[in-house]
Amino acid sequence: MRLENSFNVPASPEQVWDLLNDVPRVVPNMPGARLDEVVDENTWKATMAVKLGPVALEFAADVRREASDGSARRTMLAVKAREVKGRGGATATIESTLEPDGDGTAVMIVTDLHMHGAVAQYGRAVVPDVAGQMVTQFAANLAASLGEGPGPAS
Amino acid sequence: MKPPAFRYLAPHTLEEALALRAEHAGDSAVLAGGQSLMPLLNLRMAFPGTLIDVGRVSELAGIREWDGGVAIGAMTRQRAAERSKLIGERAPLVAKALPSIGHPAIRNRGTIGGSIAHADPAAELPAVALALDAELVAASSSGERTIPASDFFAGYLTTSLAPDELLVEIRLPSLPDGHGSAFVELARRHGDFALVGVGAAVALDAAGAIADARLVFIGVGGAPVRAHEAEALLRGATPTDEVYAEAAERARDEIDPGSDSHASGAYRRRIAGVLAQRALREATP
Amino acid sequence: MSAPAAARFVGTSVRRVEDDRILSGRGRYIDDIRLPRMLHGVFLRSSIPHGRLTGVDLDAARGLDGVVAIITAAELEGVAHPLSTRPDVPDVARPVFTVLASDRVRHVGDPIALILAETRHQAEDARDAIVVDYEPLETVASIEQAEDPARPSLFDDTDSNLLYTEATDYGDPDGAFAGARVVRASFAPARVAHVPMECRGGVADHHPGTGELVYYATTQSPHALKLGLSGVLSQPAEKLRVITPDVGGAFGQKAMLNREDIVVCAASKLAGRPVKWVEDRIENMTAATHARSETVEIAAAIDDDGAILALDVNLKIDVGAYPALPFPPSFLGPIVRTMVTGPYRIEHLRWANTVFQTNKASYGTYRGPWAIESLVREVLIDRIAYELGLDPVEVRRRNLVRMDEQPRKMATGPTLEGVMALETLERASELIDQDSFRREQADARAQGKLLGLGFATYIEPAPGPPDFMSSVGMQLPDERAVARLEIDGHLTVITAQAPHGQSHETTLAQVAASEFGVPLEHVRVVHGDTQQTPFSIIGTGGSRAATMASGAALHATRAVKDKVLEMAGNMLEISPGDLEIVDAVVMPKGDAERGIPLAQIAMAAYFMGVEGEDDGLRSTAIYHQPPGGWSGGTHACIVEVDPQTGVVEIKRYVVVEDCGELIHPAIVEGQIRGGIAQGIGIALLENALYDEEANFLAGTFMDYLVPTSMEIPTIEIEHLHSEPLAEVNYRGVGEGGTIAAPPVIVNAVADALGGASIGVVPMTPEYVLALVDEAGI
Amino acid sequence: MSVQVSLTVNGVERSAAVEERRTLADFLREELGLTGTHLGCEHGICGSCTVIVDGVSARSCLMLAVQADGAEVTTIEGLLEGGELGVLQQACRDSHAFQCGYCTPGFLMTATELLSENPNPTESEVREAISGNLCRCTGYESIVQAILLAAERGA
Repeated sequence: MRLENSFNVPASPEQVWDLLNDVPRVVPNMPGARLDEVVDENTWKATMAVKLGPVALEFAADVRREASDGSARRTMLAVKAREVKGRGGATATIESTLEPDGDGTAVMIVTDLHMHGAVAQYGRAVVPDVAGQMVTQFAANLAASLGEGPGPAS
Repeated sequence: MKPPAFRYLAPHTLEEALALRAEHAGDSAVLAGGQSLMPLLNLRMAFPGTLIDVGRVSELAGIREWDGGVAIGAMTRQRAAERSKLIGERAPLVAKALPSIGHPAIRNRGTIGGSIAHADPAAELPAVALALDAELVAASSSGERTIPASDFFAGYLTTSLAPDELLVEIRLPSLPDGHGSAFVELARRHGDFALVGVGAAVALDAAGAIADARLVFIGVGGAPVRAHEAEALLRGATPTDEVYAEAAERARDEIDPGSDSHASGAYRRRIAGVLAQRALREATP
Repeated sequence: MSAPAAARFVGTSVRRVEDDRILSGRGRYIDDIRLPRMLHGVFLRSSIPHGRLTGVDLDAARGLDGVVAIITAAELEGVAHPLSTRPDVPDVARPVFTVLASDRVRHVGDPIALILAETRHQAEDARDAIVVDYEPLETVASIEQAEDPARPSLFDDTDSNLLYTEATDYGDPDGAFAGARVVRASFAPARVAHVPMECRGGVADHHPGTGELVYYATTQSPHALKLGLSGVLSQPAEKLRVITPDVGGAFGQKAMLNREDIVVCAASKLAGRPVKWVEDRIENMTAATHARSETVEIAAAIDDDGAILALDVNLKIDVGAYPALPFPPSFLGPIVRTMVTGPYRIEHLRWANTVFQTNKASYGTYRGPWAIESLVREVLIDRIAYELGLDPVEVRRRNLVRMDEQPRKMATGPTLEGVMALETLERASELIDQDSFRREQADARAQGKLLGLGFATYIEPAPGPPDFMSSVGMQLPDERAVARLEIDGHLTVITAQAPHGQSHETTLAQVAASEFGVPLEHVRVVHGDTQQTPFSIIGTGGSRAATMASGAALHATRAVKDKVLEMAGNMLEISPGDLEIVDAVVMPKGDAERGIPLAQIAMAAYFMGVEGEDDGLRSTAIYHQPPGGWSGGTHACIVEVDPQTGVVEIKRYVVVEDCGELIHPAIVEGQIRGGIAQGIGIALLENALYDEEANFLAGTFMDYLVPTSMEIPTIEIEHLHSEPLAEVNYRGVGEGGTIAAPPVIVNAVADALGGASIGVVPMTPEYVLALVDEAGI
Repeated sequence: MSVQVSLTVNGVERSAAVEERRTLADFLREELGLTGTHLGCEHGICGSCTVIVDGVSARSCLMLAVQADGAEVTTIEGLLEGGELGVLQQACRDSHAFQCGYCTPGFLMTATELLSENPNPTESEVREAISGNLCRCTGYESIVQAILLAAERGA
């Protein structure tokens, strides 16, 4: 499943680039996410909680930075996640690209998501919606981290 | 397919229920009729630490007149609501929608408040609440607040209820006397969640023009969608097939349905238009 | 033949023997069995479609309350041998696999471990605490992907995912196609699931002292299951007993040697305690069998009058990741091949069949396993009619083999004899009143309503003529039954059938009681216990029971009756040929005064003993397949298509069929209606859907749509009866409904849309609406 | 954790300690040995587990046993009259309503509720009423006919 999300952050591309590459700093901005361990400079362990009404999912994720191209302002993360109660899991590559946009920065995120198990069966239809909501929240959190108000999300 | 272990608490009064809700705010689920929660437990999709069964809180059930409309206690069983004369008179759209929910055995246990608080985007009652500008009364141990339906549904299975709050009453303002209503669905199979469903209400003025129109969709996104622009287009217009076709066209642009294994988003959008016209025609008094 | 008994139960809808217990909640299904010290087993299954198992961490699970043991592939080493298709099956690839996945998982639901705990809840808690690490592998999610050499082979010991290939010509298809007009069709039905209302399950009870293993199982084939378990577990056959309790439906799904059965039996051996496994619905949908996972391309060479000169058929089958043992991957294709010309005068056939493995659940035989042949043929015939501007009934009429042409060999080998296909077509056409329908259709169309009428004609081997199975390339066994006189004069009939809804306790009792001359209540039919029942590799399946089990029961009963009459003849000093049994009294014909109660003769026989085979009180009969053996008929149905939504509604459904003499009309019609309901599901609703990465998306009844009482219409049935070709003139009727319903509904929808080309079932509203658009309506 | 649950089942008062997470279906089957109630899907769609709770039908897989504390429950075993088949059961027998028998308890309890509320249903009312119960064997027609026959006989 391919998901495309974008949002604007009221900060310069340089600022946003630095933040996005600081994984321990960026993870807490993702709704429900928690950094558990810095394995090395390009590998992390994190936990991600998703709550949809009474359905609370918790993913244990291995995150690896596959590429980081400062000149193109493009990063690629690979994530392998396992739902801790056996409800399946997911692998994803997340490619983020930054572009200047007026006074701020446009962040484009393309996610190639492969789910399996129960989350694949029951979650497929709702993932785009939920992902959209999470990205909106993420954008707001990022903006707050950068000491600014949230920018418009799309 | 057996439920995971949980702590079970069964308060007998609202006060007790709210205290427990506050105490276990981080990790509790509310068991109302159980017709949505129990499958999630059996499927082990939900692992609540505590289950607060509000089934024995008798003050939560009941149907009463309210400000010209009707107020329905959250624990009122759907089957009781289906048979309520008051609801039939004051909120006929509710009466029209109720028979589409599952099957009698489901409605015997399922509750009005439970369905609304569960906020399944394919469920009928959240949409009806939205269409009728329901006021949803949320209580917590620190007091009560009223949430307009338009602020209540936040996304898939997600509402603006706080973790320590309980939905206690659904207040439905009345539409003008003599208005008509309809709930039309397309489901793959009888009793299933609809691929698309449309609730409509139409009131005419003395001259026969549309005085008030409500149009709401289910199954077209993460939450029920009210077609405000289509409603605006209808207000003041004459209820003809052409006007309804135009309103349906407008409504189709107000929704953005997704795809799943039963139908694509494009099909859902198209059917939404077809059903909207059918619902409006049927709702026309 | 002995004199007809006075009371004849055959032909009447007597009260079902099964109903007393079923209707009072006293049936005994697998989940109702509780043995002392019994453990509950729950399987941990793969959540990914394809991958290496890099780690299974059981530590946390082992420490949980109530957990007794967790069985993985390692524990089964030396206990349960690896599995593969039998070595004597020719020309198939034969990958070898372990009973529980060891190093690799190959479909969502592939079993990895069995957790044994004191309660089911505890076993599930432990399952959720097991941490499995997978290294995903590229998936094979379709026949196209299985054909792609770039995709990985599912097994290290197979070069590719192609398991079986055959290509055969019958007659001279090249000659027939040369210069002929050609009409083509292709079909890709969705995978469907059998969905018995009771899921699979078993209770294994291994006795450490005696070494005896008793396995209570939801199976259609207890002897085949015993044979399979005995081999895989090295369990001596004399110390292995399979017992089937009441079975809540099967439809072909319970005919297998399931990997789960083997694990549950092994677990009882390892744990030294009885072990119960009852599948839940998600497991049943995900990890039991699916069917109809096929694609077909078909072409007909025709002349301008619509005579079908030849067929060219290319069938590809996706059998999933593992063969559903004991059936080899090459099981199905040859039956489709043998049946595809149907009751038609088609002389030439070009045939090709390939079978592939994919990352999906196993393919299991499902009601009318070969049904794809009728689906594509009957749809193709309607397309020929549209192409030529002929009435589809007329095209069938011109091609069906008439009674006066029979017996006649099908191009593929079997003999058509006693087949009333044409008569059923004419009668169905009459009942549906095609002329007035066409007027109604035109009127409706003028008002923007779309009505359509379809027909489908089919035959089913039930059990088929004696040359049927040799044409398929298999051996069909004879059927055995035992009849035993009880000391009170009652009769026990022991059948090799393993019924699960077919009402054999009633129908075989009707046959036996009619023959024996006793009240129905004096006959008890025993089934489903390998320690008592005669051997059958099939059990209940293949629409055999009506002919074969009835024939065996009849002959066994007759042999006991002959002995009784001989004894009575000695007592009465009268020739046995002059005696009859009426209402459990043996008497000179017509002379009740001199009658001796059967009970008295039985008592004497037990005390004095009787000479003869089987000690004289019992008799085993072996029944051989008689000529004829075909059931079949024509279905006709009228549908309405909503041009705005694509929703299809069935307005009328008519069946005219011939299954010989009816033992129990209500049971026969129940089989027909039930079969049609499953066929309607296939046509309009059911889809065991995988995504493009082989994730399974239809694990619940919210996703997999079984028809309800609102989707199944009233079904009108009329029976025709051909002249009997043999003494036993009852034939099977289990599969026809499921075979004929999909094509008749496809043809009706196509007709409603002015001859649309339909190549997919289920016809979802979205699919039909696209057809409406295409038709420019 | 276990709680004590007391309820009336088929007219008999029963009491047992039961784990809080046990469904009513499992309680009836495992604790009380009333195995006539069947589990077909455990997510509320198939209807095989339907029982009557305080006069109305309910999916016993979608209820916890503790929720039924103090309730009156009727199961298929409770439809017998003096040890013999009741009117509805007889009508099912006479109409050859069922085949494998697995879905049977759910249909009987659903029909019991229907006939108590609507003693003379039309065919379409019967079809509508039983549409929440799945049967894979019969195609439903024989079940519909049986319920109509039961109504005629005054069940």
